[in-house]
Amino acid sequence: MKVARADSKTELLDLYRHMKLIRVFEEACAQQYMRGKIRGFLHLYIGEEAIAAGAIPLMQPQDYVITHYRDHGHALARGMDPNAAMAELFGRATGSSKGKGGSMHLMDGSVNMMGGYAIVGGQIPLGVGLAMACAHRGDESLVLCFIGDGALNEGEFHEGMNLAAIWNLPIVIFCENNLYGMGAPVSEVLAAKDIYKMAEPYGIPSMQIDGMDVLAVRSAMVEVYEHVRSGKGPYFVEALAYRFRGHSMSDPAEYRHKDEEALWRQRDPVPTFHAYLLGEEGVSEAELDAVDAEVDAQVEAAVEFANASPEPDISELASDIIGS
Amino acid sequence: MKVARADSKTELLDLYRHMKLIRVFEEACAQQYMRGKIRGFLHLYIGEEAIAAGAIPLMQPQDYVITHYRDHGHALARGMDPNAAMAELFGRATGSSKGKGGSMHLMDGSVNMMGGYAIVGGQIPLGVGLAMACAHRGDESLVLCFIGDGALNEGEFHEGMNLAAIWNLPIVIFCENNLYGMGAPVSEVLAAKDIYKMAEPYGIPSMQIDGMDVLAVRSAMVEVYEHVRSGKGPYFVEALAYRFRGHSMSDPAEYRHKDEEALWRQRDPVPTFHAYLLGEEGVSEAELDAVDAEVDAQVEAAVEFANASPEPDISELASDIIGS
Amino acid sequence: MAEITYREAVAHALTEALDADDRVFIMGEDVGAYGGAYAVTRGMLDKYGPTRIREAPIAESVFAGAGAGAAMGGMRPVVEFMTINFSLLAIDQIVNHATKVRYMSGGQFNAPVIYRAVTGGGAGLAATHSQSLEPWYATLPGIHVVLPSTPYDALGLLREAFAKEDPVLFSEHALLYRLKGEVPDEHYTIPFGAADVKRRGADVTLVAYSRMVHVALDAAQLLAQRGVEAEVIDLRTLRPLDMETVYQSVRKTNRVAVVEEAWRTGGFAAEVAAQIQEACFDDLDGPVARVAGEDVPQPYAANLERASIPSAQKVVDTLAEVVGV
Amino acid sequence: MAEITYREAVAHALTEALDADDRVFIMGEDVGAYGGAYAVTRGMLDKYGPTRIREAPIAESVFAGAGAGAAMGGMRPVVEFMTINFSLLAIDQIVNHATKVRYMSGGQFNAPVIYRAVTGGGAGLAATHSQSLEPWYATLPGIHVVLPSTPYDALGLLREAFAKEDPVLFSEHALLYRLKGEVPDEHYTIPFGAADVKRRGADVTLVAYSRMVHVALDAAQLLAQRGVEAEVIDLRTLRPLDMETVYQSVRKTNRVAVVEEAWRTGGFAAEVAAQIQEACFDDLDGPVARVAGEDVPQPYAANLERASIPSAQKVVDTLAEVVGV
Ligand SMILES: Cc1ncc(C[n+]2csc(CCOP(=O)(O)OP(=O)(O)O)c2C)c(N)n1
Ligand SMILES: Cc1ncc(C[n+]2csc(CCOP(=O)(O)OP(=O)(O)O)c2C)c(N)n1
Ligand SMILES: [Mg+2]
Ligand SMILES: [Mg+2]
Repeated sequence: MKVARADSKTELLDLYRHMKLIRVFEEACAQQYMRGKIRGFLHLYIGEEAIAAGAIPLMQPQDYVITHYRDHGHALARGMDPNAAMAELFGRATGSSKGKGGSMHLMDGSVNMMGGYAIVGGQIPLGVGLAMACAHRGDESLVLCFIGDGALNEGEFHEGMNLAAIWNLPIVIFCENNLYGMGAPVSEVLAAKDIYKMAEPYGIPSMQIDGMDVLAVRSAMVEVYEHVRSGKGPYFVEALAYRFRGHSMSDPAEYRHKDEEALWRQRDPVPTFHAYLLGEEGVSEAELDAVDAEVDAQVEAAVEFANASPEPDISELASDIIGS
Repeated sequence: MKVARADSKTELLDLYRHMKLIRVFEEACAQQYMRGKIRGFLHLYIGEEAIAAGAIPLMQPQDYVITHYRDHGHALARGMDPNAAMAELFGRATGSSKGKGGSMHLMDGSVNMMGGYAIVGGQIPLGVGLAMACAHRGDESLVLCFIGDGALNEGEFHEGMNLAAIWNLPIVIFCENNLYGMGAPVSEVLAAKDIYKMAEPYGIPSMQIDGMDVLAVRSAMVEVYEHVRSGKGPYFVEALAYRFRGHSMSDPAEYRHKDEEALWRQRDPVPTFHAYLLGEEGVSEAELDAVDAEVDAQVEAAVEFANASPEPDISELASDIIGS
Repeated sequence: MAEITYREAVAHALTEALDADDRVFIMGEDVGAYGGAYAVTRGMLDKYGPTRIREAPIAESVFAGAGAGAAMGGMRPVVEFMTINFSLLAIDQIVNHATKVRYMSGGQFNAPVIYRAVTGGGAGLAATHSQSLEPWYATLPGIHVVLPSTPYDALGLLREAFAKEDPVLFSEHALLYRLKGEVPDEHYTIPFGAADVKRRGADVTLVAYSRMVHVALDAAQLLAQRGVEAEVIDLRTLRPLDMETVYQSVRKTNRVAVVEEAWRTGGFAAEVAAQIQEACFDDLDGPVARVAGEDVPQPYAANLERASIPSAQKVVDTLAEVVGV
Repeated sequence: MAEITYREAVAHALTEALDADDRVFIMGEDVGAYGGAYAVTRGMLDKYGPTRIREAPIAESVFAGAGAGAAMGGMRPVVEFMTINFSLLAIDQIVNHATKVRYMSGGQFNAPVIYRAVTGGGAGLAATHSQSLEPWYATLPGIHVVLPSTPYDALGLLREAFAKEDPVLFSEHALLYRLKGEVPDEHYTIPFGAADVKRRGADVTLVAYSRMVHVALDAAQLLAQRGVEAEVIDLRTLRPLDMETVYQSVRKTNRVAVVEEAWRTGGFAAEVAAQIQEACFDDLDGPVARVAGEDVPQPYAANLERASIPSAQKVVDTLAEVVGV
């Protein structure tokens, strides 16, 4: 684990808090799905928390985050209210999108969380366009655009990398490589051996990082954002990670080896960072317990809030289609 | 100019004949377009003849050629009857597609000329599929799929390269880099500095060749076809060339420098090879004149044939849509 | 006679074709180890191996076009889009290539590829994953568009698809996979362009396809309680389209509604309605009614989603309002 | 009043917008040095520079989506597809992203991007380059679909497009660019959803849009020679759709045909016909007729191509046959 002594204890605890919030939130989602409170597809971020926690909280308010359908972690790390997020998953009027978008489309304009998009690769063109808007404003803002390894297969990845490069746009294309699309291992469907090297033909700088290590992610992203903000154009990041659950709630993930899973679970970013804080950073059990308790309460409250919220009024069916 | 002593005089004269036929055919097309005999878009291959002549005639009958809309040269080099080709451009019943396809869609099943496709990049997926059929047959056949530099921008290029690579398909993706799309110089719209290196991430071998030198093209392709036929998978070729005319007949090509044009015209593949045959290969003026005369007669006959041919019967409007 | 599910019917026809013809192969995302997003190809990878069950990258355009190209080269590919929504990424390959190559080549080439694509909403998947886009495909010359509503039809129509010499869009409804139905033990096929009368009735005609056939049948039940006997016609294929069966019914009932899950505006129900009033103008007691999906992106929330999709009650209400039944 | 061409009208509205608002930019293939495939943006690169006139790679999907993304970020992009045919490569970005983001975000976001796309056939470009795909776009919730038929309408409607807060498909017809017409010197705009009566007449109604308005007007001339006065209605926008103006006319004439260049099966004329018979059932003397593009890939040969597109004579013949005029 990369050590980042520069970070204050408060900052370190914040990183932990972000990861833990995501973990507990996702576990609650799974539970509520089993209870029939959440419908449709539910893609959990469990196992990948270090990426969102490491990359997102150090962004600026005017920056944009845009991502795929496995978006709960990104939304929470960006500051979306867990109540609004959970209510959205419940399809309630108090949801971040009034219950119209659901799990795969978490959006919150108040924190420039531009969404969750459920078409694989579909967020890339939008992200590139948001970066054009950033460049126009000239305020050093940037776009962090998450994609899965599966999106590397879509032509839009190529088109997006090319456009970002030729127009020197302030965007980070960030590949969360969790080794699988749905059931297809990356090695079976992608010719490239080294994903981060796919940026080479475009002349876009890139790096591969350890997506299970929140401090590694964070320190890499400090560098990446600096590069992009200084007007040097896009960056491509590949983070290695693992989703501990199936692709979605309906997937038992039988296509994976139990050994492989076990190996990755040993590197679970949440307990690993917990142990690190205790052992190397002099954080006390009590301090960590306090965060845990706080997060548990927050998520419990979110579930209660969602549960108590009304369904959207039927008049919402035909609103928000065309503006004035 | 690469010397290929192995080639017999007959072979050399054949290469010349191929190039010259294309040149004269294309000039006749331009003329017939001005006379209103040919409608729509007309994209001439003048300047790029060395590619078709160098790459196509040495293919096997069971191989497939598939290409973009600048397809006359490829069709003729593959052996399409100039009469049928010209009649197609005239929109006549005797055309290769009964006048239904036109200039951008020259197709001839009798010589596995699978077409001319007018959607930039659209032929790549089809070519990949044809290569799957070749692989299934197991007869060492292959696909030669031409694309323009403009098609490199489309996502389908990336998708096609990836699929060809992971399935180890017998296909040559051949980029005719004539430095421009319509009016856009490659350097302005494509991030990659070296086109042939775009194959690297896919693990596909590639080379850049001189597309103005018919012998260079030919000897490179001997090697490329051998590689592909031996089951080693796809190959990517970039040939540098120049179209001497505008993008289509309606384009005065004002976006190009006259100096640049002049420079490339000095390397005109047809007279260059003519001079080479005279000077280095001991071919006589008379032998070359004979080819010229033959080709002139052939094209003149094609124009007459097309001109004398009837329009398609109106019943053709609704035929060839769905088979039995 | 055996009772099988809609899912089994599709899988059965695929297996038969794989067994009968080594030019048949299946290509799509997660058709291999995962067994298909809707479990239709489960077990096939083990049985047929990876060149016949081709696990494709998430790259719809290239594998859809490769299906057409392989078909042009003599193969009989089945291309699976996880859902019809994702076919949008490949639609140029279908519109401008697969469906046009026969015509543009003057009949020299053809592309007998079967595109399977799950259609329909109602599963809580929100706007991007719940569309019924088959009306778009039905506008295209050069393709067959097939939407089975029962296991029997799914098996018979998919068998027929393998006999066709041109592209077929074979669109299964996400919510029908568990539907059970009888199929005969003897081999049978169902011709394209033959609508099926799923229920006889003399008072009003309901025209539908895919899952909406069942909604229409439910509506017919409700109507029967009031003594109104509805005839329910399942179009089964939108292209070719059998309007003759519809006209015969309308000439008898004089009243008709078309039920469709797709957006109302510009849906295929408009085409059916336009044709009915052209052909049966003097037979109609009232306008041709349409009961269709609301013109909204499909919402996620359960109550809104429900309101966006035609229900039996809505069919009954519309009939009362528009047709006066 | 000045007389300008349809091309000039479009260019004029673009220039005004570029001058008025620095968030406006144009992005598309060959919009720069080449001046646009149909010469609409000629000279603009020199005047506005390369960040406002963005020369895009041939990569429709990313630049269409980037237009939507930039719009979400506060810009006012104009995305030019050389022709509507190529928009198929980008249609997922339009269908699943640009038109849905307002709804899926519960009204938080919107994407005011103008997609310009040349539509129509008849120029000898064969099947892939001659399609009229606007009926597809007109089925989509969350977009405005605009098809001007005259310089006056093009200018007024494109100005209006810049005032909209959602995606607009602004589709120009390839064969209208040289059409001349008067436009007032004073600033004006034309609201969306307001059909225009291009010719008054009491005997029969012809409904059309884009180039077919001129075919309908030619047909009206032919009919007038026989003493039949046709009313010609230009829909101008398919979404929003002004049917009230159509109904009023039909209630007067009792006879109507819809003229459209797109394929007949599943075209927008079907929607218009379906709505007319729903609303005006008792006013109609005969069925709503449709005169539309033949259901074939557009052929290259001149005589076949001509036969595939509605002509004035065909309008007259269809009226005689179907409507009995
Ligand atoms: C265009 C498109 N094709 C297919 C799908 C179905 N699908 C949803 S998620 C997924 C796998 C994506 O894998 P990856 O990008 O690696 O993301 P991960 O789920 O691993 O985070 C697929 C195929 C889709 N949503 N969109
Ligand atoms: C998908 C698509 N987009 C745009 C066009 C319009 N178009 C036709 S040719 C062309 C330029 C292609 O350039 P290139 O691939 O380099 O081929 P070249 O003409 O130079 O041989 C463009 C943009 C098209 N036909 N298809
Ligand atoms: Mg993945
Ligand atoms: Mg080029």
